[in-house]
Order: sequence, then structure tokens, then C-alpha cells
Amino acid sequence: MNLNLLHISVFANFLAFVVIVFLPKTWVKRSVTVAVSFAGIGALASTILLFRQFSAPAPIEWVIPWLKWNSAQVNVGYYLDTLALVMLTSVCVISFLIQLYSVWYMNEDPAKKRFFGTITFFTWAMISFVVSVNLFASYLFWELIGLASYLLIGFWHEKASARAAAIKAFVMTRFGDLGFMAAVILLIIQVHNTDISFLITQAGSQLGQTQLLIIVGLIFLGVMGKSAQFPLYTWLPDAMEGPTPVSALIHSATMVAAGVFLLVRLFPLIELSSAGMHYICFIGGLSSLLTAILALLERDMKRILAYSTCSQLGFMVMAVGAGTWSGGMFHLLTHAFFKSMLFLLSGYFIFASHHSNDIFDMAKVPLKDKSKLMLALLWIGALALAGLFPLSGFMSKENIFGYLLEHHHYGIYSVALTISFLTAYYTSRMAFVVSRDGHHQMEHHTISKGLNIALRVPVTVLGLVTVAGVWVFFPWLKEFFQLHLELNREFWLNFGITTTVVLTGIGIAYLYFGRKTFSEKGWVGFVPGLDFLIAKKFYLDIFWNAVMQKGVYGLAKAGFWSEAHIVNAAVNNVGYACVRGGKAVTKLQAGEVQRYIVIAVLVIVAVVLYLTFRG
Amino acid sequence: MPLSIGDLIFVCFVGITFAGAIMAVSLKNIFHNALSLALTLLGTAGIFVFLHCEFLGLMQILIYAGAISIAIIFAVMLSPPLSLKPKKRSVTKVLVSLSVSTLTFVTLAYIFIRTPWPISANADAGDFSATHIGEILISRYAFAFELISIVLLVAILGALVIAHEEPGDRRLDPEISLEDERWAS
Amino acid sequence: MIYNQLTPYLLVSAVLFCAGLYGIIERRSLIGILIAAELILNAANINFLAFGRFMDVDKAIGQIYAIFVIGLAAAEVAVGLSIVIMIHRKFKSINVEKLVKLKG
Amino acid sequence: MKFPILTTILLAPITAMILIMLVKETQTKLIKTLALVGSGISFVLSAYLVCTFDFQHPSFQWTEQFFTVPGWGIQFLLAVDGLSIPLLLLTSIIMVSGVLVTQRLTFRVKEYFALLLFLVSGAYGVLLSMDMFFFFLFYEVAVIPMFLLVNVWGSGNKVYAANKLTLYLLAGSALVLFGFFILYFKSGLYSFDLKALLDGNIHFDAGTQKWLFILFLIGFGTLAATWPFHSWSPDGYASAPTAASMLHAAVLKTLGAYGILRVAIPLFPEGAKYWQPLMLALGTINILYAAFCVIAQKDLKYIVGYSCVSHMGVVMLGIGTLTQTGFNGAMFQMFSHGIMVALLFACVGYVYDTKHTRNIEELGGLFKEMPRLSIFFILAGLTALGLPGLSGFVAEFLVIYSTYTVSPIYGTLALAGLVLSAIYILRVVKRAFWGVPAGVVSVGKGHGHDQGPILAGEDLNWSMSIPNYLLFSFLLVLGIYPKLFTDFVMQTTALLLKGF
Repeated sequence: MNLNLLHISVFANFLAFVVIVFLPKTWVKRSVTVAVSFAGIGALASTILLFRQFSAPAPIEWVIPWLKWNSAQVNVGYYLDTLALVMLTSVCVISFLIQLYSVWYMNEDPAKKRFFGTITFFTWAMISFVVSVNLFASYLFWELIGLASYLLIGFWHEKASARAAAIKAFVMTRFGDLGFMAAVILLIIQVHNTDISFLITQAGSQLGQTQLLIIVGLIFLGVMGKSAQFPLYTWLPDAMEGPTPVSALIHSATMVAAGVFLLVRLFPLIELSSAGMHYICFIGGLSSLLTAILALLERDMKRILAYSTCSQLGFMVMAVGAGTWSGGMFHLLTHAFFKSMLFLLSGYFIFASHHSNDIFDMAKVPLKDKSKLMLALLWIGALALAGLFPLSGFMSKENIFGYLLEHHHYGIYSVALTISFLTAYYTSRMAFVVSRDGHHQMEHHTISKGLNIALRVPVTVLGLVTVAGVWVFFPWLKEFFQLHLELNREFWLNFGITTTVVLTGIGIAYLYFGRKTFSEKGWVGFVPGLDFLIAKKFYLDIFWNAVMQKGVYGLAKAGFWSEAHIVNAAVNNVGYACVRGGKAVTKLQAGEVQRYIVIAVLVIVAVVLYLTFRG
Repeated sequence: MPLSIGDLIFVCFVGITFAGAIMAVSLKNIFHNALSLALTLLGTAGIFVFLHCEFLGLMQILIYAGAISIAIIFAVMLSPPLSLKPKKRSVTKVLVSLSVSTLTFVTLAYIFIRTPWPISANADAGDFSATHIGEILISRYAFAFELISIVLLVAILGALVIAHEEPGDRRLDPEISLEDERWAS
Repeated sequence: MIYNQLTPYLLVSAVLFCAGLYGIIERRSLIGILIAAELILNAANINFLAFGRFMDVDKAIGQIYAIFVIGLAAAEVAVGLSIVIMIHRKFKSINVEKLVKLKG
Repeated sequence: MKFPILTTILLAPITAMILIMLVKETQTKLIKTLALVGSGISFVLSAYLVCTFDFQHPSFQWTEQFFTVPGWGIQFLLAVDGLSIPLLLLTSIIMVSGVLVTQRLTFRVKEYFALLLFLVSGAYGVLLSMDMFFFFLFYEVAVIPMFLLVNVWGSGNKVYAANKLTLYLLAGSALVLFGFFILYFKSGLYSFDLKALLDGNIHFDAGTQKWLFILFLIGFGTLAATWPFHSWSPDGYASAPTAASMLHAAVLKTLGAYGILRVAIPLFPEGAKYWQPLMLALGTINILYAAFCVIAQKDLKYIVGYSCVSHMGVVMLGIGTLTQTGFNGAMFQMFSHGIMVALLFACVGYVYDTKHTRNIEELGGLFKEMPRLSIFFILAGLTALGLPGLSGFVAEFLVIYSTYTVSPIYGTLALAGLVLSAIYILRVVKRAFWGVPAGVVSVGKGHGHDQGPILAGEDLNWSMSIPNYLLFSFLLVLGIYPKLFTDFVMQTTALLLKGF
């Protein structure tokens, strides 16, 4: 029964994809129905599965052999323990809600069929990645996730920026993926088995410390690409070129979540390499800090959210690197819900401000033109992101802080506090600006009534989960994630510190953006050099562009040049030499009989002389 | 070694032959060449006599000097353009030809002189008579004899056929002509 | 007694041969070449007869060969001349340097 | 006597060719049907062979022997084993799709199909004959028709391309012929019988093995477009008509690699070991160098041509590992690459026929105009960049895996090739297929004769996309379930290593 439910939740989206592919071109509406209903079935099945399987003692395993060679075998199938189950459910549910939302958002797009086809494919790939039984199979779906995100980011391919962003996303994540692939290959060579259950229980003991470090480093390279860690995060802000539901999906439960999930999945293996853990923690903290700073001055709402995603992912990675997989995973879960909600809301606000992404344009829209529900949800999401009690973001962040404090990682703790402060500041800046009452009169345009449900239901559900979800499931979550939320002295100390930091951030944001007069830059303008660095995006984009332009295209030009001037020239010169030699020899065969006779006579004389003098 | 009368006469004939040969290849006028050829043939006929081949010498005069060279002379005379003076000869060509033929001559002469020819002691004892030639020709060499007859016949017929001018000749092969500048240059 | 030795004859024939060779190589006119070819044939004839006289063979054989050569020469001249006339008729030239279709 | 399947496979295209030559020039429908039937018979039969093939049995099966030339050691001996049977199937698939793709040809249809059938019969012959004499004979038969196909039906700088291609391949085959003669004498068998040679436990001394191996490596490597002997291939494919470049890129190139696996590896294990670093280096250079070259190209056919060279580098790398997994990967890559490159060429050919330009800067927005075609191109491109779920990934994974077992440095470099392939494929997709339709139907330089009237923006119709579906289905099925393929070659590739 549970296996069947699992089949349903995994293949519902895939089935939708296949059906949509084979539907006739003109059946646009039906393809939308198919996608949403199948995704709904998947979400339902996975939720039932969550309740049935959550506290089950043994994980579901279901295996078919896929490829075999002399020394190793690769299987595909399911390995569904509680970790995967939680992730599976959240992916299914969030994806379903986002597809529902897309019905509203993509209403007027002619290429809806393609959109829903790709998004169901995307969801399927992510789900399969999550429940995959084997690291190699994980890699397969990992790549498919990359492909699907490429297709979705470049969905509006008429825009040059969308095309560029799509390629950037694919190539940069692929760069990381190859690290993953190398890691898989090394694992097969070293331990001959890449089953997840084997890797997290026995593989570590068969590997030396150096091998382990290399493998962990390579796997983390993949995570860096997928989960947008320094220095590979630059694709993520650009990925905003895709439709907003896609951003919501990429930034919450799929794509970027895959990286963190992989780290958590392999945590027992990674944990064994302390150097690797330090490295992961460092990179996570660095990316979190850098992207949080980048978000400070950003005006594009979607980009603010994108940077916040980077920052939060870095936060999770840092937590995992510091040693708490549960901290990273729990934050990933809560983050998935409120971040997808925020993105969906950004879609609404962009719509409301006549397709401008700029938050200061949204500020110009009169308050009466903005839906109260949406504003309320925006604040809920923002505060959850900031980590304010009693929202879900608070719980997951508090959990990490608690762990750090408990294990005396004070350095990391202070970095995390800084990030938390910055996050509180920029998210509330965004919320303050967006919810301003503007006077800019624009012609009123209505969102069609029937579709309003498709807009309201998903965000409301996500908002409810953000507010209450953690509390409803608290006992389970506490047990499974071993939350560091005992009501003791450390907890209250920690609670005090973090709440103070968050409130300070919100307060500063209020000072600059909440009152009648407001500045655009806030306090950042007073820090010398910071706005310059932010404008330059820490030179990372410039660096990667140089790698692409000077490095790859330069080498390509060099290759082309050598092809023309060395390889081909050599061949051609051999040819020309033959032709010239031939021309030279044809002089002997010019058709002039007398020349032939001279040659013939000379040869005969030579032969005769040779024969005479030979002996 | 004193020179006998025979020697003098032999040298005379050789001189005639050489002079004719050299003129036959060196004079510019083709008519003069043909006449010089006849002279050479006559000289050669004399040399034949010294080789005890009087019959052959006679034949040489009759057939070669009498018929062949006359045929050439007729050909030259009958088609006027053939007797026109050719252009100046090119020096390089002359030098090349001279050096090639000199080289050939030196080689031949070296071989002829150096080789110990197996000369029979009584070289002049055999039967040189035309009767003997005739006997052998129609016995041992009968087949070759018949063959050469056929060759001659075919040659005569062939010559007739080739030289026979058909009215539509030019039309048949228009592109092979010197006027065509594609290959005249 | 020069005329009773083999070598002088051979040398004479060599001179004739080389003169013919010179002619064949140097002459532009087809008829000139034909004439030079006759010289070479004569050189051959002298050789046949000379060897026929001085070697230990049937004395008729050298002569018979010479007769054949003369016969062939006659045929050659007949055909050669007719070809020359034909070529002249078609190409308006009997200059061998111009009768070239192969292009190197 | 059992039905001579292999001979029928070989003779079907030849018979069709002869029949086509007897048909009147104007009956193009009949000619196309004949060509389709001829190649279809081979296809059905080789599919039957694949189905009934006993893949547990490592050695030759279905042996057929018709005549021998006594005293010369020549015999007409046909057989298949795990190495040749996938390539046999590949050849027949490509041929059928090549014929189906060439629907719109109007110029000298009769000669075109006759030559194409001749070409493919050469390819069948190489794969089937287990006698070096006939091997070489068919090898030449497969090389020569391409000269005419490029010269008469080609486009662009076709005379140069045709000369280059033919001369290059003949030079390579001269080395092979030389090697065959040396084998004939040195083996002591005085026979061209390849099967006897392979089965006969003949051992050459190490010195001989070294230079014979390099001889065959260069000879066959030229046909497999190994750097630096690759430059015939992009030029040739850029100029060749669609079906010819499909066949050539898919089948003939793999014949080169097949030759190395068939002759050089099992006969000269010592030589192979000695030259292993060279093979690894050449394979890696092939992958990276050609990939960089693709990035700088603008012509769609050149792009496909160079990517083809790059993918052959993977084959060479797989062979160079001298491991069974590497050989499996190389075989897998040959098959998958063949199908993929044929699909790419079919798409590019259609684009060129329709838009009369292949310059990606003049194209654009093809996805809007011809969605079906674009999807096929993109899917084939995704195979080229090694996307899981499509067959290219499995092949590249197997090869890179086995390279890692031999030399991690080369393995890493080959992995870098995957990033490059992603860059170049996506670049093409971005420039030519995405975006707004360019709308300009400019007529490029150098027309081929295979251009019909301008059919601006018309998508593939159903009948035209049959070959694309056929080809793509193989990419998909093998990508999803690669065991189907590896089971076939497993036993035979193990046998290749018995001398090591």
C-alpha cells in the first residue's frame, strides 16, 4: 500500500508530463487541467504517505538493476526513509500549489502547454532525486533537474536575457555537477557500491581520510553549483528571468533544495571528513554573508528574494557544515514554504504594479489597489524569513542557533547572527517599501474573478503552513529533527539574543523605509565602499564573464585558429606539395615527342653504361 | 699501316655517307634534306659493296635511293607548304640534341671498340650470292617474307586511305585545329 | 685494310645512328624526322651486314634482315608520309612542337 | 541449409542498387521505394539477428562461408559477434532513416540512391566479413561513393571537401592494407582469414606488435577521425548531402573504431599496452580540441561535424583504457553517437533545405517556426551533451569511469569536455532555435543541388519526422535501459582482453 502510494506520488507528475507531451497542440486548457490534477493527486498521495509512513521503523526500498559492469552495478529505485519522506511531501505539495498558482499566472501565455509540461517534468525529476535509492541514480535526476530548470528559466526565450540566464544556469550548475559525477565514479571505484543506504552506513569505514576529503569536496562542488554557493551562485539571481512560478519552484523545494538535501542525505558520510566539514561550513557562511549584503541595495523584488534564497541556502550549508544536518534540513523545509509563498506574492505585486519588478514602483501604487490578504501574507513571509517568533522561520533558525551555542561554535554563531540581522533588515525593507501607500494613479485593472481562487488558495495555504505548520507537527518534528528547543536557560538566552538582533534589523528598516520620508539606500550609503562593492557584485559576475569570454571563447578561437592554420594548413600543404610535384613531373609528359625521345635515349644510354661497367 | 686503294675508296664512300647524313639533318630546307638523304643512301650502298653484299647495295640504290627518297621528295614538292622554310632553330634544342647524340655516339663507340667481337677466321669464305639469299628467303624465312609482303600491301592501302581527303573531314573534328586558341599557345 | 675489319663499319653505323638521333630530336618538321629515321634504319642495316660478314653465320641471314628492314622502311615511309600529309591538312602545320594536346 | 541471413543483409542494398540503375530516371517514386525496400530488408533482418542473437556466447555466430580462393588464402566468410551486431543494427537504422530523410531530393535521384546503397553495402561488408581481403574490399567500397556523393550533391566548398575526404581515407586505408599484408605473411598462416587469425592464438613478438599496432591505430584512426587526422571530417560533412553525412558520420567513422577493436586490440595486446598513453592522450585531445573548435563555429553542419569528432574522442578514450568497461563504453558511444549524429544531421539538413542557410547568426527562432524539428534537434543535442536519460550519458559515463580507473587526470579532462559540450550545444540552441524568428530567408553561398524551392518556416510533417522518431526512440530506450545494449557486447569485449 505504501509502496503504491509512493509510486503514485512519484509518477503522478511524470504521467502528467507524458500525457501533456502527447496531447494535441491545441488542447492547451486540457493540458493545464491534466497537470494540476495529476500534481494534486501526487500531493495527496504523498501527504497520506507522510501520515502512514512517518513513524514506520523501516524505510521503503524498491530496487531494479539498471546498468552492470564487471566491478559494479547501478540500481534505480526508491529508498524512502523519513528524511526523504518529509522532503517528498514538501516537494509534492509545494509543486502542486505552485502549479495551481500558475493557472492564474500563466493564464494569458500562449505557450502554457509547454510550461506545464516542463514544470511537471521538473517536479518529477526532483521527486525522483529525493527518493532515489542510489547515488548514481540521484546523479541522473540531478542532471534532469538542471535540464528542467534550464528549460523553465529560458521559458520566455524571446527575451535575450532569459536565454542568457538559462545557459548560465545550466553551464554553471553543470560545472558543479561534474564534481558530483567524479565523486560518484570515485565511490564506485573505491567501494563498488553507491546505494544510499550503503554509503551512509558502511562506506565511510572503507575510505581513507584523503579519499574521503576528495569525495566530499567533489560532492560539495555539485552542491555549490546546484544550491548556488560561492563562487557559483551568480546564476541564481539571473534565473529570475523565468516566470515567477518557476522562480518560486526553483527557490523553494526543487533545484536549489537538491544541493542541501544531498548534503543532508549523505551527512553520515560527509561528517567523517572534518576538513570537508570545515570547508563546507566556511563556504556556506561566506556565500550567505555575501549574498545577504548584495540584497541590501537591490530594488528588484524577485532579485531580493533570490539573494535571500542564496543567503538562506548558505545558512543551511553552514549549519550542515557546523555539524547539524537537522538544522539545515529543518530550515530547508520551513524555508521552502515561506519562500515559495513570497515568490508567489511577488508575482502578484509585480502584476499589481503593472509588470515592474522594482519595489519602489510597487510603493507608488496606492494601498487600496493592493490586496490586504496579499500584504498580510507578505509580512508573514518576510517576518518568517527574518526569523521572528512564532513563525516557522523562527523555529528553524532558532534550532540552528541553539545547536551552535550548545556546541560552542561562537565564531559561526556570530556570523549567523550577522546574517540574521542583515536578513531581517532587507526583508523588512522590502515589506515596508512594498506596503507603502503611493499616490501614483494607474488605470485600474482587474484580475479575473474565476482565477482569483488559483491565486489566493496557494498563497493562503502556504501562509497557513508558515504560521501554524510547525506548531501542528511540533512533536513529530521535534522527535525526528532532534530540535534544540528545550526550554532551558540557553534557550532563553539564545531567544533573547536572536530576537533582539532581528528586531534591531526590522527597526532600522523601519527608520529608513517605514516612515513618511524614506531614502533608497538606507544606512548602506553611509558605509564607505560598500555600495560600490554591491554595485560591482563583488566582481564575481565579472570574473565568470571573463572566464567565459576570455577563457572558453578565447580557447575556442585558439582552437579554431590552429585548426585553420596548423592542422588544415598541414593537410593542405601536403596536398599542394603533391600537386606541385605532379606539375613538375607533367613537364616530362608534355606531349612533346622529342622530349620523350631525349629521355628515352638518355635512360637507355645510362642502362647500357651501367651494364657495361658493372663488371 | 699503309693505305691501299681499297681503303681510299672505302673512305670516300664513308665520307659521302657522312656528308649526306650530316646535311640531311642539319640543312634547313627540307628539300635539301631529302636530297642529302639520297646521297647518304648512295654512300651506304657503296659500303654495302665493301661488305660483299653487292645485291643489297643494288637494292639499296633501287629501293631506298630510287624509291623511298624519291617518295619523300615528291611529298615535299607536291604539298607546297611542306617545303617552306621553318623558323629559326632554337639554340638550346640544338645543344641538347647534339649533346645527347654525342653521348650516344661516345657510348656506342666505346662499346664497339672495347668489345672483343668473335670474328670468324675465314669471314669471307661463305656464300654471299643472291641465289643463296633467295633460297633461304623462300625456305627458312618464307613466313617472314609473306608477312613483309602483307605489311607492304597494308601500308600502301593504309597510306591511300589516310591520305585520301574526304569532303567532310574538317567538320568531323572541328576542335582539333590550330586556330583554336585553347591549345595553340 | 680498314674495310676488312669490323670496327670501322660499326663506327660508321654509329655515326649514322647518332646523326639520325640528332635529327629526330632536333627537327621540327615531321618530314625531317622521317628522314632522320631513315638514317637510323640505314645504320641498322650496316650493322646487320657487317655482323653478317664478319661473324660465323650463314652469310645470307644478315642480308635477309637488311632486306626486311628496307621493306619495312618503304612501308613506314609510305604510311608516315600519308600521315604527315593528313596532319598537315588538319592542323595546317607539321611542326611537332605545336602538335601537342597534352598540357603539362 | 539454413537461410543465409548475413548474405541477404549484404546483398539487399546491392540488389536494390542494380534494380534502381535499371529504372528510368524519371520514376523517382519507384526509385525511392526500391531504396527503401532494399534498406528495409537489411533493417528487418538485422533486427531479427539482434533479437535471436545469443549474447551469452562470446564468439562468432551465424557463420556463412561461400567460396574460397585456394592458394591465396582468400575466402568469402561472413559472421557476426557482439562487436559487429550492434553496429550492423546501427547501419541499417541509419540507412533506413537516411532514405526516409531524402524525400525532397529532385536532382539525379537515381544515381544518388544507387550510390547511397553502394556505400551502405560497403559498410555492411566491413562489419560482416571475417576475411581481411573482403574486409578491405568493402572498406574501399564504403569510401569511394562518398566522393561522388559530395561532389555531385554537395554544397559549399564541395570539391575541396570531397578530395580531402577521399584522399585522407584512402591514405588511411593504405596503411590498413599494408598492415593486412604484413599479417598475412607474419602470422605464418598465409591466409586472410581474420577469424582464424583471431582464434588461432597467434603471438607476435613485442617489437612487431608495437609497430603493427601503431600502423593500424593510425590507419583506422584516420577513419575514426582521430586528432590530428580529423580535419577531413568536418569539411566533408559540411559539404555532403544529408543522408550521406548521416551515413558517413554515423557508420563509417565507427568502422574505424570497430577496426581497432576488431583487429588491433586482440592481435597486439603488447602493442596496445605500449601505446596506451598515446591513445588516452589522443582521445582526450580529440574531445577537448574538437569541442573548442565547435564553440568557434557558425555553420550548423560544421558544428555537428566537430562535435562528431569530439564524440569520437570518447570512443578512442574508451578503447585506450584497455578495460572491458572502457570497451563497452566505446561500443555504446559508437552506437549512441551514430544515432545521435544522424539525427542532428537530419535536422540540420532539413533546416538547410528549408532556410537555405546554415549560419546560426542568420537563423533564429526556429523553435517558433518549426517546433517539432527543433525539439528533435534539442533532444539530440541533449544526448550530445551527455544528459542522463538519453544514451549519450551512459556511454560517456562508462568511458569516463573506466578512464578514472586508469588515469584520473585524463578522466577529469574528459569530464571537462562535458562542460564544453554543454556550452556549445546550448549556444547553438540559443542562437538558432530560440528567440524570435529571423524571417530572413537569405540564400547562402554555394548551393547544393539538393535544394528544393524555398519552404519558409514549414515544420516537419508526420511522414518527414518518421526517421526522427525512429532515431530518437533508440536514444531514449538505451538511455533509460542501457542494460539492453551492454548485455550484447559484454561477452565479446571480455574476449578482446584475453591476451592481456
